[in-house]
Amino acid sequence: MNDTVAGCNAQPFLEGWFTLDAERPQLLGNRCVACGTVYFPKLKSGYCRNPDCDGERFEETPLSRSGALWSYSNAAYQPPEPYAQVDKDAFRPFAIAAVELDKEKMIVLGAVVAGVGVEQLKVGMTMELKLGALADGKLTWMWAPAGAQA
Amino acid sequence: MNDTVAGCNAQPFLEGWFTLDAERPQLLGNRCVACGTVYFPKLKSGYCRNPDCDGERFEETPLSRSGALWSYSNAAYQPPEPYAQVDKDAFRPFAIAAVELDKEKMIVLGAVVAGVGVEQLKVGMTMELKLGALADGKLTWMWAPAGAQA
Amino acid sequence: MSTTRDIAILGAGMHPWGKWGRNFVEYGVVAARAALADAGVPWRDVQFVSGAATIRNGYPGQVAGATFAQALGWQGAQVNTSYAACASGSQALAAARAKILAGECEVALVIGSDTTPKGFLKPQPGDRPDDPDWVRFRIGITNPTYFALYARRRMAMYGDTLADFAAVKVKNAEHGLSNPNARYRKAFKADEVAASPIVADPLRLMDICATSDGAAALIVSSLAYASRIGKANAPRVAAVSTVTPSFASALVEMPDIATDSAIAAPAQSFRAALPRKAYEQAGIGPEDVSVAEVYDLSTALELDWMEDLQLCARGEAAHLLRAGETRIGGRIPVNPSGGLACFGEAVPAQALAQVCELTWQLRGQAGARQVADAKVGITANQGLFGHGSSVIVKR
Amino acid sequence: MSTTRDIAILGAGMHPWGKWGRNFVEYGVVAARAALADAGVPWRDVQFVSGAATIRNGYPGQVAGATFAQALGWQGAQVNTSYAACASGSQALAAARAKILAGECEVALVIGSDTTPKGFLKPQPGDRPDDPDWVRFRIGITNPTYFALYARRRMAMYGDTLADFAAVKVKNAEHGLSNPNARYRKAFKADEVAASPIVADPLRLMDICATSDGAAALIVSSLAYASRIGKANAPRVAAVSTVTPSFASALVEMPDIATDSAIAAPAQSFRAALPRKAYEQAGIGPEDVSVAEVYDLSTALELDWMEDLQLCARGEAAHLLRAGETRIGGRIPVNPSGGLACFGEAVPAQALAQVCELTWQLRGQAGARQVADAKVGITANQGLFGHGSSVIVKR
Ligand SMILES: [Zn+2]
Ligand SMILES: [Zn+2]
Repeated sequence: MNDTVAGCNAQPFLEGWFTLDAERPQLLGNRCVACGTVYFPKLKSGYCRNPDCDGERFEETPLSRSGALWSYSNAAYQPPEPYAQVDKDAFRPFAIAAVELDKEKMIVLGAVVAGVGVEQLKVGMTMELKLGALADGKLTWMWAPAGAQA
Repeated sequence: MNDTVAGCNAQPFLEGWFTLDAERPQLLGNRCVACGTVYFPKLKSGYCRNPDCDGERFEETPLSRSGALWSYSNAAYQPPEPYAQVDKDAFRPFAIAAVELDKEKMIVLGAVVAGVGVEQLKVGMTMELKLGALADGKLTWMWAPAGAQA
Repeated sequence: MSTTRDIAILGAGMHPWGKWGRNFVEYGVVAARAALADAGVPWRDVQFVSGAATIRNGYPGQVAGATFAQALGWQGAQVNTSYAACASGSQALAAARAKILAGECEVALVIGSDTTPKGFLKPQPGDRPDDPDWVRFRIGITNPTYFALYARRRMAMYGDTLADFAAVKVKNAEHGLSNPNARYRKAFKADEVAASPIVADPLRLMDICATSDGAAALIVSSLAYASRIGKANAPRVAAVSTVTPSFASALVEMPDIATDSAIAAPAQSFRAALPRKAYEQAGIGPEDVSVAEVYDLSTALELDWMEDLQLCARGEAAHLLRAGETRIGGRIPVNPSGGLACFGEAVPAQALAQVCELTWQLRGQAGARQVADAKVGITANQGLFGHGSSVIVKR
Repeated sequence: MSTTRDIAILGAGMHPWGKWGRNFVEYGVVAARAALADAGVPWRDVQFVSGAATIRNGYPGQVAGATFAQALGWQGAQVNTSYAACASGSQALAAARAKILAGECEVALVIGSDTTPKGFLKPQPGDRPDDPDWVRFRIGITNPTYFALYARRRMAMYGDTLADFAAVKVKNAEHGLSNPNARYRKAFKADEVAASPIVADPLRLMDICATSDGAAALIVSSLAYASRIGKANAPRVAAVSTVTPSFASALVEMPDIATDSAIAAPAQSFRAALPRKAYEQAGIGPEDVSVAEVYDLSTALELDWMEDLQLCARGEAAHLLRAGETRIGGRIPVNPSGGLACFGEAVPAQALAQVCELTWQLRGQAGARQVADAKVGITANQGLFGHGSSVIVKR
């Protein structure tokens, strides 16, 4: 894994799921115009999932870039495909964060940037969104302790 | 399709489903030792499907070689895979027979040998078992009007 | 039998059949919202979501009940997802009926939706000799083969003709002409059917139904709830039969290459058993039926169903057809919706679409295809591996 | 609530859990025949076959109800096949219960069986960005990640320790030692758990359950039928809860990468809702429970379940564990069968295996793992996509 992405030509692993701003990336959800509920990933069925809302109009909305660490773990073994595979010996465990976004009132999972292990994480600390590369070079969103140098 | 099989090295498309006797082939089923019910294909679960029988022992049994034509149809278009495919222009429609075996009291489906079309078939006529080749050369069982030259 | 065995049909809704190529969830939500609106029932009143699974749309299809409960908005309802091939919709309805009769819930949503691939259905790749579906395709036996064998058998046994089969198509096409939910709305002449290419002798392309995208939903409730919201006169489900075959099953059925052996037990007809159980449950006889929706996977199969439903004696179906008795206006109209001939099959939705049609018929809301004074309707269908169903709706 | 809401459990049967590699139908027939023999009920008396589907065993698995009806011998029973991930067995039981309480049948077979592939479960190949299961694996989030997130959260919120999680494993391994249906029958020491490799911090390999082959079956009936055959005192199913979540669902759940947004509706706990509905149905409270079988997909999850079942206050589960109260002989034994720790998960069979264990406990037939004077048992489990269940059994 490699989080040095500024200025490179890396492509996101999914189009339209997050902005590619190397400094201040944002996840892209959508929001029900009727009730304000935010969806990430974007709701595509066209029908709001709030049982008290019949909303059928949604607009794209970027999500908050930071939130409180709700919990965390790591992948001690290389996950199976479609996770991009590397040579067994080259695999480095990486941390995974569940971050609670205050404004959206939701928890979003993601890998943690390389170089930050579980021993550096603590429930409640502030995390912010970064970009990082998967083993095949495709970009994904990642969480990092706020203020850390990515 | 090709039903000239005597003396060639053709392999069956499934092992153990029928004998390879070019003159007098037979389908191979199995029979519940307790109640006598015959299964084709062979029952492999090990438990008789007669609701009044707890039989768990089965022995291989060859099926009757002939029976009455219960109904028939044909494949006017080439069936999809896993039916062995030939060039679109090379495909010849073939007839299909449902034959009622008197002793086993069951109906068994199969293709009809090449050269015998639906216009030569009549419900009630006696059919007998032959071998024939699929487009990939693998042998299968086929039905033919009794006494016809295969 | 007492009316306590009945449940009310408060709402029916469909997404039009077609080949839209969109996600099945979208169709289902449209159908569900239409059924809720038709019923005048708020979504939060629904205490049980009974989904019919589709097995060709990934995991969301296999958990259809939960998928639609989520798509409409998680609100804590109990959930079930049933799968039974062509009878999936009826199994889902049976689950809802039992839940209501058990006093476990008052209002249920029953829903089925499908997006189907183009072309003939075919099995998964790979050699699988233990899978009868693989074996039959390997030797060239496709789905139409089975329908053709039944059709030819009718011709031999009862003297049915190709013209009879074509007449079923002409009738159903005429019935479906004005049905806004039907995919095919085109009149056919008998010679057009006859001129269509043979697929599986004796059946022509126009004798065999296509596969479609579509969705159907019902809102069903206890009679007490129906009364409470002023719908005491809503049509009722009086029976849902989902019986399995009895060994030895006499008819060779998709995807098998042989029937059961009847050496140790008598051969029995599965199709005939389905409505028999429904009539018994409902305490209603074939003579009471005003209208039938049957699974015309082929034109000839409609005639088999008429006899299995005991709408006439065995072998007499073509006589009724020829006399015009199965057209709208006749003694016992069959497939006033236009049937599978006009819809094409959307597997998990189809059995529910049949009940939607009967609901509209019994309410007198079927417009140009209305069967006059329809009081009792029956459905019938059959799928793979010992699945089938028959539903009776009455008012 | 009156006893008319109950059904009787006449028979329980299992095929031992393991990695046998045979066809799932074989296991299921063994379990079904064992349950029928245990019940003393002839197969022809069974009027409803309620199957829990398996989605990894081809078409026969997707129509499990019909598959077992055929394997045991088609006899005309009504049939249903339910799918609800880990809760499939409970949905099948709920369907049978409703059918019986509705007066639609007297005796039902409920059955689930599975053959599982080796190694971690992983998604189908191909790029599927609309499938949350594909997305989460693409960024490296496997099943153990979710269990680990819940475990770490407990450590942060309630002060649970790795030693607590290891103690759950040690307890369950001890419980399962003599269970003839368990796959793993080996005692563990806490330091062995601690020494096992980390899979998803803070969870070790020994904290996480495997996948297994196995089958479980129940024969259930109306109370009237049970009395008629002299089994009026058979254990009873008093509740089957299969509620869906309520929006907004507060906990991030497999396979999602985010929770619902609670902007427009309050965040709610799904797991806690499952037993709440069961207690309400049964008219029984947590204080009445003598024994619990809960879904210990991980050791830490057993502690979450104890609180969701209200067997103790939120955050107090580890205290009960440390005091030995959840061991056999303690105040409220949890997983006397040995749980998933000793079985490994056989998805469609697992929820039924829980009920089998409670049946034997309530009959006093659990041998070395008997919970003294067990009167009320409860189960809990949760699967993907808003599925979960809780069953209450009493005598
Ligand atoms: Zn909304
Ligand atoms: Zn036998």
